[in-house]
Amino acid sequence: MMLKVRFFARLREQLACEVLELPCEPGLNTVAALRSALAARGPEWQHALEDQNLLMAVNQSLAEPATPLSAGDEVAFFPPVTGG
Amino acid sequence: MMLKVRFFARLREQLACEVLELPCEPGLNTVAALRSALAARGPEWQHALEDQNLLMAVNQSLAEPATPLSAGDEVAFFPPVTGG
Amino acid sequence: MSADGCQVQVQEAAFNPDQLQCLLPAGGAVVTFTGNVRDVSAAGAVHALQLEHYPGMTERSLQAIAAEATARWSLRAAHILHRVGRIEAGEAIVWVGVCADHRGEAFAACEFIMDALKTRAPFWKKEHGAQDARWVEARDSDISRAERWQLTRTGDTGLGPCG
Amino acid sequence: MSADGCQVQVQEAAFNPDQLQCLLPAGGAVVTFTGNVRDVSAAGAVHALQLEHYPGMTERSLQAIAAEATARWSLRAAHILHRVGRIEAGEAIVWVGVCADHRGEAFAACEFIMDALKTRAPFWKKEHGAQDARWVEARDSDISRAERWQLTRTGDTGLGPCG
Repeated sequence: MMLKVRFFARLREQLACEVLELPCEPGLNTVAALRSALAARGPEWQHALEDQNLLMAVNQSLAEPATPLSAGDEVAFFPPVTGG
Repeated sequence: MMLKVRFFARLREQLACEVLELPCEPGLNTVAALRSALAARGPEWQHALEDQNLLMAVNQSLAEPATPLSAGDEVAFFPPVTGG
Repeated sequence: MSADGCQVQVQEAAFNPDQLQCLLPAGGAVVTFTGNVRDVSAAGAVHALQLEHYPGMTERSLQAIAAEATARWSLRAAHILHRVGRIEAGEAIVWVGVCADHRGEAFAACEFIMDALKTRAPFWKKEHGAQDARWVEARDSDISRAERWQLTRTGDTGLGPCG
Repeated sequence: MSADGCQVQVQEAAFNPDQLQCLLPAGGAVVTFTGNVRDVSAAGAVHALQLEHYPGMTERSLQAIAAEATARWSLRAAHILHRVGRIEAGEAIVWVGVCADHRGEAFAACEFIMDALKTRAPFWKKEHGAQDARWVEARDSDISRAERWQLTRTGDTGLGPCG
């Protein structure tokens, strides 16, 4: 089983990436762990993902760093929202 | 010169009076003085005008007991408003 | 704002709230309030209301309230429409529309106008039920709501740019 | 309230705020908010916005916000309509309509919905000016407004009767 990871708005542009599919390895058991693994993909990823204002969602609900992940989850990272 | 005195809503019905014209005598120099003079017209007037919740207006602006009166003024007494 | 940003209207005719917002400028934030006649009250069933008012003072009072709102907040427009006479249950009795650059100002000004209108504008409702008619009593909650804005009922303050 | 009292809609098509209020029940108090695209921002002239969103989460998020409003206040209806895609300056981008028996609840719920939407619903604005395009920065004032309701951005609370 895989994790699906989505990026939006400015973050999507910075990473030049909209969707990733990752194998759900044993260590990727929280949103924070996934974020660290993504940041290790290279300097651009590290820079973009260290922004403390980024929001996170798991299965389309807002999440926290400690939110647990399971195989098949859809995880998203995005900047603070600006609708309305 | 005269004072014009108007009554509205429940108060108008209680007094069976919509508009009065009164000579502007020297003593009628405040809203409170006018109110006392009106209350002296009879028991129904006394009863209706002793309601502490009544509002008062002079020349179509809300007024207080001490608001001064001059000849030609339009004075109104009415219950708390219930529009909207 | 321009002086014609404040508009007040008192009328007997029924109105459709959907036809009013288009009269406001299209600023960043528009907040509207519509009050409809409910078919029940604390006193029982309501078939219609009879709205008495104080012609002349009514318009002055609404104009002063709209002007005070534009003096307190940065508004592009503030419109107030209020019916008088007989109003059937389900019909709209009052409409307030406020336009501002920012939503906080639009919400505050619209709510302020309603709270001020409820305590300062010379309207009186008589409810017509199945059998009888009765004057509606003023509500303490309306007075306490108005006091949040430090409104006093005698406080016809200096007029703002629309006054 | 019935489950269909909460309605949310996300669409690309332009809409006319004047055609939306009639879809609400005619309760005692109706408060609406319309947000229009302003032609200037802190960053300069704005010709249009491009609204990106997170399909699926957007609808869930708006539904959760409407449901939370109906759980906090006694509402007859809460409708939210939000556009995505390209929106020209002067056009409406969001509309919220709330119906309640009493005006205090209608005002509070409508403002709550907007404050929650501004901090929790996954929309992102890109401004198109004469020469360039830039992402709109989130505003601290939106966060502090949301905090008045003790909203946390991770606080997708239990769903109310519409959830």
